[in-house]
Amino acid sequence: MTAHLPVLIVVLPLAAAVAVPLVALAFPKAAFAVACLALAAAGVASCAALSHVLAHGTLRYELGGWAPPWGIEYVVDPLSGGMGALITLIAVCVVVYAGPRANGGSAARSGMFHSLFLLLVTGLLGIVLTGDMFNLYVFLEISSLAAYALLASGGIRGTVATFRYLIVGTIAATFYLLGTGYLYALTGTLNMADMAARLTAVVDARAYGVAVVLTVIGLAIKAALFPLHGWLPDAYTYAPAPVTGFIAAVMAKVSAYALFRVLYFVTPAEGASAQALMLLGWVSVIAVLAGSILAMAQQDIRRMLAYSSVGQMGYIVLGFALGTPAALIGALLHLFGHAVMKGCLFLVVGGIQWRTGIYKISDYAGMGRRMPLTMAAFVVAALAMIGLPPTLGFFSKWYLLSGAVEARAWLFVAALVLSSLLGIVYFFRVFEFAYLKTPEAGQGTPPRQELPLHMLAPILVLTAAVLVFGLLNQQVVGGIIRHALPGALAP
Amino acid sequence: MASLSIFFQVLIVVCAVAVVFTHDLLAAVAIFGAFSFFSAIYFAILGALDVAFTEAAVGAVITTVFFVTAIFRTVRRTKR
Amino acid sequence: MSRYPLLAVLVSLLAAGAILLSDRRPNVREAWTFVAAAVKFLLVVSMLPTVLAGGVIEATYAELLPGWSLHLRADLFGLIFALLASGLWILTSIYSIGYMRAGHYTHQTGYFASFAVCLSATMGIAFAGNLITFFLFYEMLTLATYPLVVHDRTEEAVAAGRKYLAYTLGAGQLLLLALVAVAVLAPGESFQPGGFLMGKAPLGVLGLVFVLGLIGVGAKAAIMPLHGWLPAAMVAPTPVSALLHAVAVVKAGTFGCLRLVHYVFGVDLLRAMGADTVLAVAAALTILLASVRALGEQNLKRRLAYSTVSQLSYIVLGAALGSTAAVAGAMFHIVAHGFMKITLFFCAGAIYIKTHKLEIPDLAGLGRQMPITFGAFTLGALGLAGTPLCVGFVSKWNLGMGALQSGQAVFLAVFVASGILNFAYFFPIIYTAFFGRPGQAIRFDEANPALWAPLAATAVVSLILGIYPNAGLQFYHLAWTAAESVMAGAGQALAGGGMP
Amino acid sequence: MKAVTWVVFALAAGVLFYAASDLPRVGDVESPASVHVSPRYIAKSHDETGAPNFVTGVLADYRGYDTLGETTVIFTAGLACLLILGVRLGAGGDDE
Amino acid sequence: MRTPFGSAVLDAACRLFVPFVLIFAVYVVAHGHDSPGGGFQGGTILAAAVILIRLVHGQDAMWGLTRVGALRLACGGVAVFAGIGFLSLLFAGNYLDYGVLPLPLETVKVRVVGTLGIEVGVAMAVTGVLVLIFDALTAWGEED
Amino acid sequence: MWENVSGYLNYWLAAVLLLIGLYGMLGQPNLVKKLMAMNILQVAAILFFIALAEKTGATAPIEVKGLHDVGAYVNPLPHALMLTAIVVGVSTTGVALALLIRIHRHFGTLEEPEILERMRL
Repeated sequence: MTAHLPVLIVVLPLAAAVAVPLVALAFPKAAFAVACLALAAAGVASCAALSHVLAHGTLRYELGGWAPPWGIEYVVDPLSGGMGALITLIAVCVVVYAGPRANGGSAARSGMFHSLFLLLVTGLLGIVLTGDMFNLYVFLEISSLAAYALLASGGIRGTVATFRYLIVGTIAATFYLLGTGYLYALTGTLNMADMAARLTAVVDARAYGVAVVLTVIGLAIKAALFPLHGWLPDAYTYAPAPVTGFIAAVMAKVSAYALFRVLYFVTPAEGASAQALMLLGWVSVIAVLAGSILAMAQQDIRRMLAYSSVGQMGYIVLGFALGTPAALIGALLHLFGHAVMKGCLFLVVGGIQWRTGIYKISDYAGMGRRMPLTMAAFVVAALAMIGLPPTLGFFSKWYLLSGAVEARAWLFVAALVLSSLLGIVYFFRVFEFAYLKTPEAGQGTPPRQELPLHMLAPILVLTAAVLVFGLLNQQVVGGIIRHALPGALAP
Repeated sequence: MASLSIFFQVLIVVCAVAVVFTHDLLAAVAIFGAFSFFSAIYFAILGALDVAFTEAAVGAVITTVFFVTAIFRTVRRTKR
Repeated sequence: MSRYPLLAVLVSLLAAGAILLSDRRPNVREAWTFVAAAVKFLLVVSMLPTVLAGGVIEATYAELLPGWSLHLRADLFGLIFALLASGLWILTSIYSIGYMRAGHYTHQTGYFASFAVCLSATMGIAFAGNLITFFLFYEMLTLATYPLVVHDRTEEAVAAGRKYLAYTLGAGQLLLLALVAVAVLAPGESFQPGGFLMGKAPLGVLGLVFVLGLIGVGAKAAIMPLHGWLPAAMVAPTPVSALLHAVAVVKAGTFGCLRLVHYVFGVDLLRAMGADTVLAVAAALTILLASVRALGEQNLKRRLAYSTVSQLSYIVLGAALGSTAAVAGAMFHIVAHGFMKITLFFCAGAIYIKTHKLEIPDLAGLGRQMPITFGAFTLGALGLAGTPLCVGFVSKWNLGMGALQSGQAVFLAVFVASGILNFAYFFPIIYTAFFGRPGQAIRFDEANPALWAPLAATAVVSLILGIYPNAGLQFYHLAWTAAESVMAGAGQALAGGGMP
Repeated sequence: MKAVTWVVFALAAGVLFYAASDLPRVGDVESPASVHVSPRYIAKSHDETGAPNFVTGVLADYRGYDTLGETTVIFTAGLACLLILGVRLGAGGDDE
Repeated sequence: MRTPFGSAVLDAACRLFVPFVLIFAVYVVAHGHDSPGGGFQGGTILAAAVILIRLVHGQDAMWGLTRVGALRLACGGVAVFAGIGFLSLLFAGNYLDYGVLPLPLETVKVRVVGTLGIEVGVAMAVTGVLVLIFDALTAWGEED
Repeated sequence: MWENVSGYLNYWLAAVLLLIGLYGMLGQPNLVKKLMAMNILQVAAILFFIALAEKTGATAPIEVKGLHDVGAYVNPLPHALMLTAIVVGVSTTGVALALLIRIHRHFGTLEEPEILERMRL
């Protein structure tokens, strides 16, 4: 069975996604259980695959029994296996958080919601595990379409934001597709490994440069890298809480992962991809600072977090651009860490909005007393975002910093430090309101309104993950991330 | 053959431009259907029969029907 | 035994959890504080014999970064700080309970919990075996102190909190940079007496790293011009000012400074970089300027704050002078200043609770009404000024000797001048209190015993330590042994001399 | 917005026309795409998959998984439309 | 559409036309193997037929596809496709490796059967979904 | 001269369509127009791939009895890929139209500036 794990990780949620609407029609109560079970099963499968990969080396799977490059190949290496485990972990948390009555109550609607959520997870897992450029496109579209639907399932503002996202996202996908077309024209293959081997011969072609540019722009739009982030803040702000929680946590991250895959595993190290990385480095410095500054200017906490994501994507891409082992470890650890932290933050903010209707930072007064556990989770995750020890955020920042110091990229160092300071400013503003300000005089102390258990538990799990993985970061780094580095840099 | 290709290429571009610049949306949809149809024919000329068939069925029929439906549900003319 | 440092750290952390859980029962809550304080003190004291015998108690836990684990180690120098902080926590706990109840403060649960976390962080700093462990607890201390600074929730408190965070977290980022640089230059090194960075990089690079690190710890140590947060933070309740702003937090800064200078860089390297002079001059200027600023403050707590700024730089100056006597004096001054300054702050708190007055002219005549409080205040003030038979004299003597040993007699003048300035800004207070004419007819008497007992105790201790510096916990011996170990490998042998 | 549009437009135009002349000529029999992977589809599709229509052979068998993805895409689109427009499924309206 | 374009002429044309369309669709699906066409194209044509019926007769046409039916068809189509994949897993092949299915035929023929199976699945899914999308787009004011 | 140009004509056609599509998507204020432009964009990508598949003198990739030469058939792989791409296109269009109808239901207009104006209120 181990041999089939790669495909099971993806196909189990897919099968459940097909089953859930049918189940919801027949047994409305069971649909949620099916979704949870499928995601849990996918989680177990991806963890099993990951541990197998760490013990026995990369797992390759020929879909349909056709050997690559003729057929499609799934590749579970430590990197993709780790991403798979991450996605399923957060997906399980979010689906529990969403609960059986997600999105408006009626069983059929909730069934569709869960089905689309499963499809989103399927798409992201497919992107992560595939070893084929075109298959990546197909799964990118699955995840995008599911994301459009979920993002728009909130209010009308969310719908408008989603429409804009759809337009930009389609441009991105088309750019990626064209980039793949160029690469195919140059190599005649779609398999990533095969393509990597054949690309070395054509590094000097102009078309190769264009291929890299198109692919990178496509994926950078999806990853919301400044200045291509325009779609992100509105989309994140107006979507239902579980959706934002999940999408903010992993979706842009998966695109960043794809960017990493392409630039480090497909394109040769010299030539256009090196130039693209250099350019991305400068862009990401601006992204880090601009994201933080824009976050500071926001009054709506969801927007603040959204812009903070823009900045944090800059961290990740910055690490890719530096390209030293430490910086790549930092970027990948941050990929992982930011997913957990931002997921946690958005779940908290969404939960608070669901419970109290509050989403303005200035209305957070007294929130520390009203929802002590929830706000405590927020504080921990926010401190991790700032990068204070012993949270996960600190360690990823550490690696990024040491990578930048090693590479003598002082501007990058300065950007990282400055953005931490800005992070302190915008997060402590929230803390001040939540803990130090009291709500309007005369209303008395508001009652405690802690979230229900099924929403609180995932938040606390993610909070614990921020701390535990922080303290155990060496296990993650040494056990997984070091092995995930591209060939020349791996130990 | 070359002249046939060029004829359709020109048609495709003309239709595409017309789609983008027509103010009456229903007319634009009609032109869009034509655009899909011509591109289907052009695909057939290039030997891609399956793609041509699909493009004809999807682009010229289904997508157009969807657009028409949507336009009936919304507004027919653009403001500018 | 090797678990004791970790236990000492964890005990108050656990207590913080327990305190939060017993939110509704103040007596249980405060019982937790006491139990934790007592257990912590016993744990720390029980390590004393081993360390005095020349041993080091250490243990490493989870690896945090390549080569750098969570490394806790009780060595001579660390133990001095740990003993001081844990010992004073007991007294401060008594005082806090009296103070917070008498002052009808709200949010007391959060207060005691934060306090406990602060103590954990302080223990962690004292026992940190390497830079990453140090940094971890250092940032933890910053965060745990923030709720205490903003405890009053007033505009002023919030503004002070912001200022505090801006200084300490900002400096923390620079310290982080220094850490990253050290990690790149000498991966995985633990603190070593005499330092470990010599020859790892060109002097210029090391100098930059030193400056970054110094700013990092210097902000907490309130070296001018990084001292701005300390007077502002005086809006916190007085026990906070007493233990944290006079002992734990700022001492963590100076402690870090000593660690950085003598356990990471080493005196020789410092001299090679020429950083010792720079540091010494900065410290000397801070001593003098802060004393002058103190003269100008009319608020008692703020005057004490500037006095703290000035006194802390004694320690930094001692570290910079880099002779055995100076380093021993600096280390002993951590203890000495701790006892004296906490006495003074306790007094200020007692006065405030009783009279709600902190402006110095308003204190007129109070000395006769509150003799214990002002008697203790006088003892503390005399000690800070360096009067013989007070504990301040012991450290100052050593520091002065150290200045002579390292051939920089000019700094002896600084110490003398500062002593005079100390008299200058303390004498008016004492004079006003005892001989001033009360402005109004209301008579005050001594505050309740929970307030005056601790301050009397610390005053007495500071007197005893002034006469027998080795009494009780052998602080003086610890300081000398630690200083000798630090200076053992130094190029120019400067050992010897000093007080008997 | 307008400025952004024109910048994107100019960049895309430049990039595309810049590269086009460097690609294999349309119809080139020796282009990488013609000689690397695809010959097997043409030569063996009938024998290996039983499909004389090579496109079907590739679509449904060699790259059948892409087609599963494609089907999933359209399935996703269907559900998405239902969710977005809040369409009730049953003829009687409420399916609670 | 609540307001179908119903008229006698249209109705008759529809009755005449639709059966042929259906047969053509089945042909397209079945013959995808050796001529252009396949599940997707066939499904599209089927959907076009159903949509035609919807246009002429309105939502409550006697014959045609209900919404729930369309949803079931869509789910069922994907399920058929994915299920064939799981079947091949069950018989010790890789996912979607039709060759291993236990049919009394030579391997290539088994593959043909498998391919046909998934074409049918695709056709079902496409029909169902396109009808669903059409219904969604035309559902006047039914939103909750 | 003609020989030089004709070899790349299809790429240029694709590029022109891409640009028209991009212009329509980013520059047109009407949402329906944007979607039509999106479809044009997708046709551009499809055309590009189909052009890649082309071989001079080759026939459609359906086996003709007795003709087994690889060079005799155009490359079937891009065709298969583009079938998928077309499906993706129609799916995206469907979802986008659903969004658009919902937007119209609320705002009563499909002009982007007007919608943004009303959202600001």
